[in-house]
Amino acid sequence: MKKSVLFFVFVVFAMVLASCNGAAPAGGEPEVCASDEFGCAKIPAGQTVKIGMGAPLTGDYASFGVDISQGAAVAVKDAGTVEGFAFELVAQDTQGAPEGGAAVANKLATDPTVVAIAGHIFSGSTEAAIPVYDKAGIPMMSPSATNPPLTTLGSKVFNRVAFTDAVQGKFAADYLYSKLGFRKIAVLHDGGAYGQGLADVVRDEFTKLGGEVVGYEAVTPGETDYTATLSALAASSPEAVYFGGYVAEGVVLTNNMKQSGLENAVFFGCDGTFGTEFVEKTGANGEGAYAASLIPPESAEKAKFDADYLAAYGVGAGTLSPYTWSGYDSAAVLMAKVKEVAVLGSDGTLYVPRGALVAAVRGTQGFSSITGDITCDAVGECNTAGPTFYIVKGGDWAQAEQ
Amino acid sequence: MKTVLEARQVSKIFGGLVAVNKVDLVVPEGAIASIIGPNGAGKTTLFNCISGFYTPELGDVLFNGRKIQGMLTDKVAAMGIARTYQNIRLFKNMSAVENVMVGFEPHLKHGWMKAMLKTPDYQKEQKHIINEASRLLHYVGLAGLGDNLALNLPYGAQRRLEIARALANQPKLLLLDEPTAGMNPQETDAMKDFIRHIRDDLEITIILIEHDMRVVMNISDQISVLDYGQKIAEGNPKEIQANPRVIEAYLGPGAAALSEKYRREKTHDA
Amino acid sequence: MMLEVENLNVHYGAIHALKGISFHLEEGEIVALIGANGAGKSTTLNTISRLNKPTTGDIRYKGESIVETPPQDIVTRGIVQVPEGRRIFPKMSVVENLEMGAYIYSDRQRIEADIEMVFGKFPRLQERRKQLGGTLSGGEQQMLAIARGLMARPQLLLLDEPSMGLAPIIVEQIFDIIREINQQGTSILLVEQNAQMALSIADRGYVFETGKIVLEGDAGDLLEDPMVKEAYLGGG
Amino acid sequence: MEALRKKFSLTLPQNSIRIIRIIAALLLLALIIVRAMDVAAKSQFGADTWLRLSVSGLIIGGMYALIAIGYTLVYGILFMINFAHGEVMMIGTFGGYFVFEAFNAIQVSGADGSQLSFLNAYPVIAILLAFLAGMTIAALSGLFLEKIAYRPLRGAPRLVPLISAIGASIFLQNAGQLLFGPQRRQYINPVVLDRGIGWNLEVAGSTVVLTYTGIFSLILSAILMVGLYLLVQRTKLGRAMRAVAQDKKTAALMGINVDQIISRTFVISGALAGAAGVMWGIHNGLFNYFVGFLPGIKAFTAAVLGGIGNIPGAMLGGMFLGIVESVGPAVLGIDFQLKDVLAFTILILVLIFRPSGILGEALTEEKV
Amino acid sequence: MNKQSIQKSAASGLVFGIIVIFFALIGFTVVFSGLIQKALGQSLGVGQIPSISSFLIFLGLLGIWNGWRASRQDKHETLSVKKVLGRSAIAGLVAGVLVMVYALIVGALNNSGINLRTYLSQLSSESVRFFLFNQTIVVGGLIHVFYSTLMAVIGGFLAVASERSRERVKSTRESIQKWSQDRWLGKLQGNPYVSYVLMGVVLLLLVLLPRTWGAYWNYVMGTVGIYVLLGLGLNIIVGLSGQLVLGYVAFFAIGAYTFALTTSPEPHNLVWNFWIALGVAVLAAALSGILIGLPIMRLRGDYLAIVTLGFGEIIRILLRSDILKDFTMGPRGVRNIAGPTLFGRSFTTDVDFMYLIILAVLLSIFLARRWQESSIGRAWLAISQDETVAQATGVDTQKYKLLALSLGAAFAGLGGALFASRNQFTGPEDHALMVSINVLVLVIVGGMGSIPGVVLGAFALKGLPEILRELESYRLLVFGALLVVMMIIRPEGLWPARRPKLEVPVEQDHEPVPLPATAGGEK
Repeated sequence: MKKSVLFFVFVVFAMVLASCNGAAPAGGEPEVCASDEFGCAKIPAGQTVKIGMGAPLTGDYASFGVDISQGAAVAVKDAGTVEGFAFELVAQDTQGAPEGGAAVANKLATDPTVVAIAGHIFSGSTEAAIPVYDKAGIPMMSPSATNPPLTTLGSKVFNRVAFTDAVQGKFAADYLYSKLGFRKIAVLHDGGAYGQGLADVVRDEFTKLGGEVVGYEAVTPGETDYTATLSALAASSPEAVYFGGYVAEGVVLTNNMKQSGLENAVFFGCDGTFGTEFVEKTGANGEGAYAASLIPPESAEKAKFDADYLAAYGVGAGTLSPYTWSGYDSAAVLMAKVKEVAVLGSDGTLYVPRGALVAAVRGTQGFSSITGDITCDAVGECNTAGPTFYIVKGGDWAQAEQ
Repeated sequence: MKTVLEARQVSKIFGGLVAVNKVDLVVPEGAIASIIGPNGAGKTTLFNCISGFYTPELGDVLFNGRKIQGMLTDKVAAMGIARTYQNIRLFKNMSAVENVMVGFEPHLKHGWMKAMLKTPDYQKEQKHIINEASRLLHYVGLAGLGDNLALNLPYGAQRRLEIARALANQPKLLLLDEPTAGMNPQETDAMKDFIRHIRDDLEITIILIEHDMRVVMNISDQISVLDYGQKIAEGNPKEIQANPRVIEAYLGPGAAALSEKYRREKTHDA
Repeated sequence: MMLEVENLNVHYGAIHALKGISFHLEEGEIVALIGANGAGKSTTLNTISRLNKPTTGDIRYKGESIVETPPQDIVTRGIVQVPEGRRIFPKMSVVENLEMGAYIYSDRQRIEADIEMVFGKFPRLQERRKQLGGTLSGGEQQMLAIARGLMARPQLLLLDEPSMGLAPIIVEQIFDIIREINQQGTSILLVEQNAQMALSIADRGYVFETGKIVLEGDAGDLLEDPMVKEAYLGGG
Repeated sequence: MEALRKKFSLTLPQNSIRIIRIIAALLLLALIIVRAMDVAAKSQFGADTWLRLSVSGLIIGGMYALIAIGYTLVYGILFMINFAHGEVMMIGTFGGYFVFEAFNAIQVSGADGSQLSFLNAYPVIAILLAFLAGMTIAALSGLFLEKIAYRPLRGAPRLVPLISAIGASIFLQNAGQLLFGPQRRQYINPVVLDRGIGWNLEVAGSTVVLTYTGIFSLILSAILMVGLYLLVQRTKLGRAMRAVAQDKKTAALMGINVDQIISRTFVISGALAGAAGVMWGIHNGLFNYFVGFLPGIKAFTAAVLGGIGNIPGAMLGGMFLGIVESVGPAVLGIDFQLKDVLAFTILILVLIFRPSGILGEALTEEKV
Repeated sequence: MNKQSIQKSAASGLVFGIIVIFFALIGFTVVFSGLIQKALGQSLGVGQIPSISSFLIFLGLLGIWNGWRASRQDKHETLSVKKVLGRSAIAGLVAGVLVMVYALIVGALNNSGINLRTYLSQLSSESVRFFLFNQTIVVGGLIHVFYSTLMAVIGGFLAVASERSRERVKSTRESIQKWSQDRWLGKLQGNPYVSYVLMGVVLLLLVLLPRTWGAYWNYVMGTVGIYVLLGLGLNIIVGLSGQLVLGYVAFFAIGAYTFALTTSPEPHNLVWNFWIALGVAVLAAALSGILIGLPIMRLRGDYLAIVTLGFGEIIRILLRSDILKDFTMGPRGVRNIAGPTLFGRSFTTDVDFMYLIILAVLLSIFLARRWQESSIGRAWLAISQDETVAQATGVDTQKYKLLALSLGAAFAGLGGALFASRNQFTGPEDHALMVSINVLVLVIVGGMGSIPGVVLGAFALKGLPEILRELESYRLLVFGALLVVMMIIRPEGLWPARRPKLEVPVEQDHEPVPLPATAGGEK
């Protein structure tokens, strides 16, 4: 009996505590808020304008989340202020899973000072989050969610700077067939939504072009020895191995190819395997490997960012994941758009009309940043230009013949 | 007299070691039959063959004329063979009365659906077994201790609770494995009387493994002696006590004589 | 004075298992602790071996307190317990079991000699020296347990229920051996339920009841004591 | 008391279950053989591929075996699954890594007067020290793990230490991430152990490379396993460990310091996991704080497969699992993606027919 | 002061020194100081290093604890100021010197321009300077020694003070307890209506709260609710019937996927009614429980654990595999999963869904209690405590174990279906091994076999990490540590199960008492 009393008290207490999340109403709203579809985000004086991000900060894919959020944090530093209000990046941990994505989305959507989301990272987590932001009217700009159907869900708020797997896969298949003249390739992926999506497109497109896909396999991410899988592929002697997945597995595959009878096949990666980490960790084995990227070779912006990033975090941009620059860009676009639509109210509160922001982000045209000009189309694909292909030459990435 | 249990040429082998070697055993209805023998002679293994823990490699075990070897122990229990254990094995974290209630399990009619719906006949049955379990506790002398966890009961009470649980099976044959182990002479005497009482009162046939010769010789109708897995003698207490093979292999000169010997030595030393 | 136990109290959680017991043992004696199951006899032995920690009270061995001594050092000092239920290592051979008994020593030659010595005492064990402990019969296991205890060269041997579960004829052999060990100079503290046997070979005895010593005295006197007779010797 | 009887019983008698089981096993075996013969008939893979697959399986199997021994040792003595054992291996991997990094940074002049890193000038010393460091630090972490997370739980119900171990595993993983960062690092091997080079064998018209790192790992794990076996069987410490595993109370009565022996068991199992970790790094190169998770689960599986608590069983289980993972999918002609499915299926089948693993003692009813 | 006492104090100092160094290495010093600063109401920008004063508070707390621990070496002795002074000073000094040595090394390396972050990712130049209080390394190190000693001594004094007032605290507590017992608690406890009133209040809150506390808490509490469902199911399997199942997620996945595939337009375009699909999902999970259970009935303990873990992994790998891609959508997962509808109206807002989950939880608690308290629950418990004996006592163990598996699986199926429906998406990564482990942990943390324990455990396990979100990337570290600590201080769980009182008195004239009701001593 005594225990059950305690129990009820606990339940009640927990719930009451949880419900203490009221927001105070404010006066002095500008007119635009009343007419806006989603109303305004109100940021009281002294607070910051928050850019949210759902990213895997712990768990197996933590390096992606940490890296992209750090890239975005640099953007926040660079962005300056809007009407005297500072920006703040709120990166929440999704562990890369859909469940975490939905939790974070709900958490961020409840915070009235979160105006936009530079994310999420990974398609599953993003997909779970989109309905939540759709309801709340918070625009998203994902640096790395590349699964093609995400933009076909009819969401108003979802946009991405990453190009879709469909676009990249088509270009890659074409490059393999026409440019490099391969007729027999093997296709590998890491069993994830991103990798498998790419691999499927490449397989289908390559076959369509008249080539032969002699092997199609998946590897288990996180392992460090794929010689068995590769040895089996080697039996059908492909000229190239296309891999859809991330750099960690890409490195292992490239290294293992030399011991598995695939020493003469070319490793052809994707934007997930691009980055300095690949070159560093494959060494001589990586020579001649291909990858795709949305990053233009060199630019003043990129050089500045790389320096800033190195200074702030002690590791080079692109070492933790290939999406550092996208992380910067997605946050930068969003903050630029916030600056466009935000209105300072008469009461000193900053008002950000949410509907207008959603429209402004979708309407981005020619925003110039590290990854080039960002122009969003009607469904939110903000990078429809094809990828740039790179090849490892002399221990560094060099632009391949286009 | 009707035979309740019959073992024919039962053998049990553990990886080369013949633990029970072609043992025959016939127990008539209403008897108290004891199995004695040195440690490791195969007594408990024979018990395990009867109660279904082991399937004998050779031979048959018949209960009321039906072959029971190879049957799962719960089916054996449902047929009417209940047992206790040498080292007490109760459901330690359940209350005493619940331990007994588990014993009614083979005779319950109502399943999980009725339990979920709490149908009247389910409730009636539950009420009935609670009452019966309390009555059984009372019967073995544990009245009022039913809500204690089994592990909190004193040693002697645990032995009795084990018997109560076995009786809840409503057995026709009760196998008791060293029921007086670890008891002092008073308790042993009480247990001896109780065993006889169960037999007379509930008309249950009893097979007993026991080391205490005072108990065995006092209450047994029939004694079988095992040594190295083989039955070396069988008969009533008098015959057994006089059997030279038994004395040589098992009984020895007897405790009183031994005690006398040591005392003589002691006085001699002194 | 070999062993003095003074006002020993032991608790298991909420249970007060030993309620201030005191007794002693002179060098060369056999002292029997008798009483019903659960009276606290085994607890006493385990507390001397320091498997339990007493709440209060003192245990002195050759005049020195050993209450704070860790169990392995108790063995080193010469107090060796042969536990209840034999508890030999079932997956070790007879010889390995004996070697475990001599764990505290590292002088190989002496250990070999000791093994031969106990084999002399227990010829049955020598026959089965390669056999795994778990496959021995009950009587053989008890012999092995005692032999293993001897391997530690005890000055004080604590025997916990050596007759338990053994055939009467084996019990006789075991008690013969106990006597022999004692005559060769080892003091013995004997815990037994078989009060008659225990008191027969003991010099003195203590009677335990629910954690207390209710009676003590010369073994012969106890055997004749009407209360003991009634409670532990079964009247007749 | 009325006797109420159950009228129906769906359960089959024991004998028929046994027969069904045997028939099922035979059918399954036949299926596997037919399938394998089918694959072989198509001769998709040449002898070179088979050799590559088996070597890769043996190497990984050796590492699994080393880690599995750690699970088995601890299980044998405390009857608990040391869920954090994979993390102990991770710590070992880092230990070896830092030694290589440090030696790589030190420059010495070589025999011909050229500047060399210490790592390449004295590779044997560097490798020895890397293993020493990896094993020591892993052993220490095993020791602390036992002291902090398990010792206070001696005597608690069986699942409690398991949860504590899970907690410790989560803690160590995240501590690893926070300390060393989430990025993958790469072992800088001495040139003699370059991951790309090895003996070249000509098999069926193509070259099969037996990498030095792989052969080195395989030999080293074999040596360590033999060493451990001798330790457990022949030495006093080994005897004490077995005694404690069989009966703690009696072991204490023999004058064995039980706590100390348990600690040492954790030290030994930690050291083996540490060695496996360093090997992992040397052979596979890449690792981060998460490196212990998958091998941990696999090795646990291997330990159970061989019969948990049984040291030769752990070795056998580890090797077996490694081989199944790399050769199995090829034999059956299924996707390599499903190699874990295959591994677990085999585990399940083995346990259905031998409920206590390949070498585990037959699970007879405990003496009743 | 004797040698032993000095040793113990030094050991305490050593431990705390190591803790401080560890905190510094993982960057916890910075983060926790930041939290303190925020708790004190001062703002702190992202990436900004907190103030030195908050760091001092953080160090101070650790130092005081160190001194406290070092002082109280033996439960039974009474402390004196003299004793305490020596002990705590030694402990503080040892810890301080250790930290100083660390600070000197790190500081010197940092000053020499080596980028420590290459190897230790949290040791940025700022954080090292912060650790040295923005002083030079020598001064910073000395401050550490001095401060650590000072705080430890304070901790020692606090220990004395608390001991001296312990008696008073105890008597006050007792009198308050007595008073409340006499005055109202006692009366309330006797009152049968109290529980009804409380029940009413809880129900009222359950009705009101989802409306008021917003989408985020609806989401978090919804997850907690789903984990309560999972916990109830696993509690039947592990807590009651004693089968250690580590692959519980398999049933969760089967429920979720069955529901998803039958309601989603892709890939099969079976857009079934929500409720039918829900029922099918539950049935499918229950059936899978039986199918998985049948071949492994003979396995026990850890063998069962690993086999079921294998089942879980097999299911997950198959779900994401290429061969089943056309059937399950592979790694991409199933999207556009239906929400609940009733009479043609759809109820998909977070509030509606919260109500649905609350209903499901209440229903499940009700059912689980029914089973647990029935003869079925008794049979399960008997099996969990001694399977061999239970069977020999006539319990059909195979039947009951299968029943437990399938009922437990049914709860998981329900949870999975609700989970998929709420997220409108489910993918293979939702069904990883960690789910099984989390559910097992919540069952044991709550208290095995206890239904309120499951509820508490779910709050602790799924609620706590959300609350710990403030700790950012440290939350799982803290969570892991809490799990260990919890098991050490409360191994029986937060709310251990109790056995019901059942025995009914028997009329004395019924049977003679054949045995004297004596008890042969105690254990």
